Amino acid sequence: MLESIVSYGLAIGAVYALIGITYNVMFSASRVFSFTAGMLGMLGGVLGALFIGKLGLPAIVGFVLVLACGAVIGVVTEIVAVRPVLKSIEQHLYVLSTLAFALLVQQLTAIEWGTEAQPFPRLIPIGSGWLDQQFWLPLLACAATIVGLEFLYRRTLVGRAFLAIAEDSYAARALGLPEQRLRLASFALAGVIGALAGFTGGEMLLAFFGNQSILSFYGFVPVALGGMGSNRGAVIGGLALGLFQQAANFLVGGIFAAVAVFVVFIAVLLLRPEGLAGATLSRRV
Amino acid sequence: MPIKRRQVLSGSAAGALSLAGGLASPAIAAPEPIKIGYLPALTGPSSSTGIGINRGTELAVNEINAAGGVNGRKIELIVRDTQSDPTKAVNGAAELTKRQKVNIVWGPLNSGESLAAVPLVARDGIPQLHPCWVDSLTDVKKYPMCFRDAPTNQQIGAAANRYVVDILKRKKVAVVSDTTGYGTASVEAYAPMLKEKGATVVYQANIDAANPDLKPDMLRMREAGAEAIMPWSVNAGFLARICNTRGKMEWDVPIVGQTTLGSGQTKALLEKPEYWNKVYSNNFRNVCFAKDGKLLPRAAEFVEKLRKVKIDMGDTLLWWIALGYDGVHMMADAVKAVGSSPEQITGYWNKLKDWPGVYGDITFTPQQHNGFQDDEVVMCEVNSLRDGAFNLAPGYAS
Amino acid sequence: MTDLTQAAMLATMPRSSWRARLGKLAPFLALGLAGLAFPLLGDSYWGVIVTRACVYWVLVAGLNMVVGFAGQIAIGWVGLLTLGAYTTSAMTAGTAMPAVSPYLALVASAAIGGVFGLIVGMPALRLRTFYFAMATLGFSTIVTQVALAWKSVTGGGIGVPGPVFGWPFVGDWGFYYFCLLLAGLCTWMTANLAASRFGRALVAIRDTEVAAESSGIAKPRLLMIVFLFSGALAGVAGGLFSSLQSYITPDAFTFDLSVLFFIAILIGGRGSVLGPLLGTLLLTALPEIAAPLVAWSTFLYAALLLAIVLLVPGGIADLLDFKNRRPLEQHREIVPRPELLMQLLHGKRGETLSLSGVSLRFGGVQAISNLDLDVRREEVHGLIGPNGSGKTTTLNVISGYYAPQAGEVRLGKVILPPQAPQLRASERIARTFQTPRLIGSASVVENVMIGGTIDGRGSFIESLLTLPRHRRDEAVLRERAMLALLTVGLDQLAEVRADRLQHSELRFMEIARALMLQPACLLLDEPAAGLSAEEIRRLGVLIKAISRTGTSVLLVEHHADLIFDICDRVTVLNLGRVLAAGTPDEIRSHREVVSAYLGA
Amino acid sequence: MPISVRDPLLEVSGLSAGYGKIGVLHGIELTVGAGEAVALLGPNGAGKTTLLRAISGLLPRSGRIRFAGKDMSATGPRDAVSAGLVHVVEGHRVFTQLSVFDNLLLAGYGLPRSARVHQVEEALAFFPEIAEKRRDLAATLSGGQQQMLAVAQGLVQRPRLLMLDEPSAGLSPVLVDRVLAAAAQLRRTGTAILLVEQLIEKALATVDRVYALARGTIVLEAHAGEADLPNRLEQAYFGQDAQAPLQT
Repeated sequence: MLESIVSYGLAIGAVYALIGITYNVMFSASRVFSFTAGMLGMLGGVLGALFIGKLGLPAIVGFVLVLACGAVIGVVTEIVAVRPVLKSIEQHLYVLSTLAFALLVQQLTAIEWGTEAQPFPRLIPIGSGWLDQQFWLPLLACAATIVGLEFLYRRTLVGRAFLAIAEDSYAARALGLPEQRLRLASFALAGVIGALAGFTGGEMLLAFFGNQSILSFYGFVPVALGGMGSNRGAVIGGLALGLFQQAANFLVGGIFAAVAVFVVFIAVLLLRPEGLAGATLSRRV
Repeated sequence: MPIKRRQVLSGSAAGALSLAGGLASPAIAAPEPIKIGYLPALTGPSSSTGIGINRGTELAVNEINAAGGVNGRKIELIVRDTQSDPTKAVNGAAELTKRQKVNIVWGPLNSGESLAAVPLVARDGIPQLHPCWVDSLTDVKKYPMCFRDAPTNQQIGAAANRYVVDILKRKKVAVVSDTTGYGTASVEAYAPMLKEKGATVVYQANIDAANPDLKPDMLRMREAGAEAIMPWSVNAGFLARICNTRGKMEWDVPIVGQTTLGSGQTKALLEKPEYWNKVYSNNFRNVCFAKDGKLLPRAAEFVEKLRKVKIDMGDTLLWWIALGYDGVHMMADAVKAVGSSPEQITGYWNKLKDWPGVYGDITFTPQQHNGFQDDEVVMCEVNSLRDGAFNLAPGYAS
Repeated sequence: MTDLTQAAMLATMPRSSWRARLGKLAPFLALGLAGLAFPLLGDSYWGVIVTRACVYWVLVAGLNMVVGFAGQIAIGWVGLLTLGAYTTSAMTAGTAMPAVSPYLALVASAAIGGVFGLIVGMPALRLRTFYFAMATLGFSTIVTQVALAWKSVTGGGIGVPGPVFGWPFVGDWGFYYFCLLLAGLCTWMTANLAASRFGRALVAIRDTEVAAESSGIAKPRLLMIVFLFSGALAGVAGGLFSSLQSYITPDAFTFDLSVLFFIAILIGGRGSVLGPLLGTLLLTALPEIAAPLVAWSTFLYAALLLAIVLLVPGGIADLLDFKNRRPLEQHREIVPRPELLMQLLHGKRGETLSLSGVSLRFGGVQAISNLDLDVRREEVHGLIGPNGSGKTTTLNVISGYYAPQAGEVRLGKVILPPQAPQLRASERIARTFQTPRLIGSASVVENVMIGGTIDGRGSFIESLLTLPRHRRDEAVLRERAMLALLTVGLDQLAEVRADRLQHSELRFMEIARALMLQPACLLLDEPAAGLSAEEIRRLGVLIKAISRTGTSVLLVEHHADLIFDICDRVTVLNLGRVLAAGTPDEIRSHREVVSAYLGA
Repeated sequence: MPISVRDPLLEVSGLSAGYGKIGVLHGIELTVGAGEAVALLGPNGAGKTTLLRAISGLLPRSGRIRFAGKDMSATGPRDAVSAGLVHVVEGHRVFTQLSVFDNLLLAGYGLPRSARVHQVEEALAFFPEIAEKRRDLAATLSGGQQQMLAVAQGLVQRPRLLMLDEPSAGLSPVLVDRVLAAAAQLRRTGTAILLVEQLIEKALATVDRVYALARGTIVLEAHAGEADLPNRLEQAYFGQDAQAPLQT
């Protein structure tokens, strides 16, 4: 039982963590929480099943295509749903515009792909039990993402520019950094990470349009727990959430596991609105 | 079939085509068409049943209209897609009964929508035929004009229980479902029935189908000593996960349950084909391959017909198509025999005896509007699926 | 009243009142009459659809107060509908306790809906927008899960039959009239609310929380009342919904429904009652009319939402707002009438504001240290200093946004509690802001009326039902606001949307709003910024006149000429300390000041 | 009467800008010659910072801006930087989560990789005290060092005109001298400077020419060495003659 809690909990937790990172990457570049994070995860699964399962492309080609689609959708999100409302960010119109965009894509998926869960192809036919690909693939993706982001932020100029924009976009603009292009790039990157989450979690979650709302919510919980903008917080929060959810699943059963997660989420938010590891104080007047 | 809410299916090209709102009246003074209000779920989360039944329904309407209609009257099928949403089913039922003033309502095809629509149709005094299994959906006192041409949950469960207890001889059973209305209702009903038959329900649960990991529940079942798993759900993903988890746990236990266990969608979601072994789903004797590998004559003839008009059976189930086909014919026969007023139709059906459908023989009485026979509900071997039909499960005397 | 004010009042008030009121009422009356006459058409199919629209509107009307007025992004309100539906059905069916009349069950649903509205809403008091949206979303899923699990009461997945309402609302049309009646009632109540100080306060919280606080609006309390109200309406709507559906199962309460409610409000326009009403009608009827598109309905809702957000953020209400599309006069002049101040501010007493030993540091930065400052009655006190010298911080300590680490602030004898901006208004401390804080979509006079919120005497319920005390409040507030506008010289623009005003006009509008408090102490944060020389001169005259009515005025300003013209005393800050204090003449010749302020 | 500038590098005419509805600048006329150092003085709230922002394109504006013979009236800060017009913003806003060296690398974002490191070293050479700390996070620097870093960021692109917004704000007198000395040194290498400064005397010692800004318009223009300048400035600021710019 413990083995099952740990292997499955970590795997699903890694997917949540990746969605959490997707929220964060978009947030850092634009101060916008976007409902599209869960949508990207859902699409990662659906597109993977479409390219590899339906169209029969080789797994690696399908994988690259899925990530590319994620990037494109990220860019479209920025142009359609984020850029137009950035000017008046204090009105929180982005909540509505990204929600609308995410719903749009979800409904389109429901209509074109169907409302039934469909199989996600098995990519690497080795390993079984807790060594099964569906368990280690999300963890691998999560680790690779963290290492990749760390490399990007610490070793490349573009990555540093992302950090600069996240910290002080005004000063970054004054320095001549191409803020708009960097924001687009961030959304593309978020698209890739979100799609990666959905793709690697595909075998667990199946290719199903309904995954969007699940991932939107459970992917946001790590962000709320770990503090917005903190990728480390998202990973820890995500894995903890996965384990907690799976343990609750074993101990109290499905319906009540969902209730338990919700209660913890609300409790943490009410007691520490800035997350367990974050602190923000902004001047209002 | 394209997604359209109100679609009028009205016979051959020469036939009188009248628009749903009565905007255009027939050019020639043809006899008034028989209006059948039809409430399938053609889109939305539980639409696969609807899509299957719809093929049979359309086939029957076309066939009848091509043959000149019923007593010279064409059948006009007025379709409102309920999208598997009870709210839309209520709006749809209102349109069919109040505005279109249809002669008969056919459907809804899913229980969740029927639960909301049946009382409304009854209030408007229009005869209704539906194939939904929830027991409370026929009640001669509350809904005197509502008939069911399919088994009740009671019959479905009883058949599965009989198979598990009497034929497979398993006494410790796990009964589970997803959290939908249909699923929870089934578990509620079947667990006590199993106990009555002398079996022990060692595990009973409603599992959130959105949760991808079923291992916790399956482990608990095994620890409880279950010798058979009876899942009740129309969710292919949920059922496939049960099969997959059983396979990966290398747990040799039969799975006996809902017909969706044998659907193509469930099959597609299996990780290995052999995970479909020792899975038995409900089916109906008339549309199963007998021991000799042949269908009964009535069904065989029907399959021939389907082949002829090139209706695909590969991605759906034969009994769904048959059910749709039978439903329309039952309605047409009533009108043909007595006329199309509500009393005439109800009166005719109330005396219907051994009406020979492809799907099953139907008998109604004024006190009993559940027309399906107990012994026609059987179990089948799901891995024998071909042309939308299955082999009868092992153990039945033919 | 002087002749002048009477003339001005007569010129503006009556015309704007009855004709404007009729203009506002007309669409509601038309809809109401259409609703009453509708059964004559005899189309009972559309009867069902319109009944449904009425049921949805009962919920949306309440939700509108939360989303459209208070600006809280509650996307999971279907959860409360579910709750109401099950409460009514279970009580009528008697699954939990002896069966009761459906009417009684409906009342109970309102109560339970209200309580849960409050519970769901509570996080909004602490959480950021997006977090709250997520919390409501989570709540709606949980309710469905509980409905599934709690079989003995809810029937689990099999569900329960909905109630059938008995005499006097019998049959389909009887039920129709029942729903229509309740929908009408909700429209009336929310329209009353929208036109009350509570409605304005909600919009103020949405658009300019800071100004709302400084006007004494207590956000938590007000929001809690509104969540209670909105939850109660959702509970009633749930009860009606279950009867309309005739039978309820958890799968009837889809997220799509929540989206519909939410989008109806945004399509209608935030801060409007008519707009969301039309939005609800539109969204309920649209799938019935656009037949082939039914599978695309949620897709279309989403597309509509996106289009509205990006193209017409004001929604239908904005499109219908013909009055505010008439061009304004181009060359407007603000001519304050300081002579009206005595009348506007009669009966109030000025008080001395004093800071003693106030220190505040942010992290490593000492923003102000050991500051002593006295602003006496009938005095204009200038506060100047270079950027970052602590002027605005001082203002924020006085108005309670920051808690100083040492020292205290007193008004007269009262020690002002730190970090409680919403308590300043009751001490009669009013202020303006560096960038004008306004409700762009409300009229100028409504913006000004915000300033007098705390002087309303009627309760929330009285406003809902327009009881006499509410009407008296409104009349008094409006009259005083008109007088305030007349005083600052904006009376001609009273009914114009505030966001159409020029910058300088907004500055004067803020002063009018502050005067609504009849302030004992007035804090002005750079009121002259962005004004022309002539406007600055008039501003100066006005400020001086305000002080002469007894008010103590603290003026933070960069315009040295204004400071030296009108201040009785000036304090110069540098690096958070008092560099000098004295009369303008003393300051002008103060060597250190000149070098600090001019940097020489 | 504008002082004629030989060989103008930056020409601003009829420039107006503001924040939303608030008009801050009205019809600004200003020139900076190549290699010239100009101070922009004025009381708080006069619009000095706004003017720099408008010139560099951080704010939307109307009017004409020519820089080095090119029209820059509609370009953003990125084009300004690549043309050699660099704006060091107020309040030493460096990126505290990055190292000193990374801060400087970012300042050379548009440069080819090889030139970038070279020019960063060049900029660091101006400020030995931060060159030592090149690996440290900018958050660990003192305020004065952060200001030096901000100025150094401005130098990486080898600007033809460097706009410095109150480099002395919040610094101790020693550090102010240090920063202004760097500006003077820079000027000797031929870089033009537009300096916004509160400390008039120090500013006057650094520059050739001054403009005074009050209430969003230029109220005074003079050579740094002119007699009685502080008094005239004071008059201009305090608005004894607010309606019209001072006559000279």
